[in-house]
Amino acid sequence: MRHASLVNREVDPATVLSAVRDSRCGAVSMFVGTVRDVNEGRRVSGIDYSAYIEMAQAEMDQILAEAEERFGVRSIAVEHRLGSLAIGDVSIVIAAAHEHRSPALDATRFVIEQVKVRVPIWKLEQYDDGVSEWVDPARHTGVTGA
Amino acid sequence: MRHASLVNREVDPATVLSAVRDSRCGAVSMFVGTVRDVNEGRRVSGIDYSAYIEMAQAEMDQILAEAEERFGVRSIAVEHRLGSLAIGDVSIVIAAAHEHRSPALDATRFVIEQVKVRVPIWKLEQYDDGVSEWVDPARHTGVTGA
Amino acid sequence: MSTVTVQLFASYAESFGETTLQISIPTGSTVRDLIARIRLLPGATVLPDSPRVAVNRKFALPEQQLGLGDEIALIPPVAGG
Amino acid sequence: MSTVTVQLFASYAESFGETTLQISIPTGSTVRDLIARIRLLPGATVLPDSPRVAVNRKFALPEQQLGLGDEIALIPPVAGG
Repeated sequence: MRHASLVNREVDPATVLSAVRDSRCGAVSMFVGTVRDVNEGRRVSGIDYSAYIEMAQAEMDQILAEAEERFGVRSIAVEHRLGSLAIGDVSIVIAAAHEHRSPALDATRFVIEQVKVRVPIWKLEQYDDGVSEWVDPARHTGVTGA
Repeated sequence: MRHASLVNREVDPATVLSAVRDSRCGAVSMFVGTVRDVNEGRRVSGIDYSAYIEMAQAEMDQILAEAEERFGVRSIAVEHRLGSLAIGDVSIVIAAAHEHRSPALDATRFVIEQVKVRVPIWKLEQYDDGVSEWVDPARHTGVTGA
Repeated sequence: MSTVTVQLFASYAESFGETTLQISIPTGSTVRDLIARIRLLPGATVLPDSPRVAVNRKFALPEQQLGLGDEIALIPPVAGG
Repeated sequence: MSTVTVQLFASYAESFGETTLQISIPTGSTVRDLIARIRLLPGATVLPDSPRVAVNRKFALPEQQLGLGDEIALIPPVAGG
């Protein structure tokens, strides 16, 4: 099972987890990204996520295919939410299942790292003072975002 | 939040995930271990988990404290189920929340690796042919279990 | 000469005030040539030294030649996850 | 001499046919001394070269001295997770 999607509704980690579970697999690793209340020292009130949807879909499909190839995961999924998210809302869920723990954990890390560098998705961060700004991870100290 | 427990009921990943979520944290990493249908080439029908409960609790508490110290996670939890588990049942859930993804992922891996080597829990594996055997990870090729 | 359509997103769309640009370039132009033309437009100050360009939904190298009917987009710094 | 109670679990409990052992050892004995005594019992073939011992719910080194009232357990190879 390989499943990548961009959605305009809430992402439910439990649903994604169920989708990758498999009786052949002893290990499922999951990553859940959520909207933080503070980024780079500024109080955040919400984030608008937008994407070049067709390319983002293609890149996410490709990343999962690479993860399967590299780590031999039995099933792997990523769901990314778009639109207006509030503090605490889930923006992304990644889940990977393997017979053994190490490849499951490695695959999850691989997918989130790859998403961060090559999937065309953007964040317009809204601050408590009414200002909003496009997030550019490279402009900061490398610690922006999850 | 730091929470370690041994339970005699089903472990629900979604509940553990909710317990560690925190608006200061952009990243939650989770590991879910389940009972596989095949181990070392033999068809498994179920596993009985038992423990030296008082020490297992103390070791799990200690492992989480070490994970907090090493990775700075905001909240971290582990739940391990004991008793008779069937194929696909969840045996362990680990979840760690941090502002950023890397320490959350590192902490999860640290906890599962430590649980595997120092928490006094044992598996009596039941096979389809009616035989049962105590699992000794060191006796095999190092790939036993999740 | 031919005219290509370039999709813009996020901070780039904001800076150029458009979600697409129509750019006239000689046949056989590369991604690098296209960027050089785009730099002449108002709003181009938003572009970094080496802006990422996608052709047909894949990141393209500067020397890649553009063809008729290619789907072209300028990709601002990504921030998914 | 004093008598200590040693808890057994899993494969060890099965091999010794007991969940606890009562062992008489001289005052000042160490974990290593205790293991040497236990090796004399039927069922001890299950023990590896260096069995892990917990004293007061912590893994103990072979040279650790045992005290009155210590909670002692032999720990078979663990397989949690």
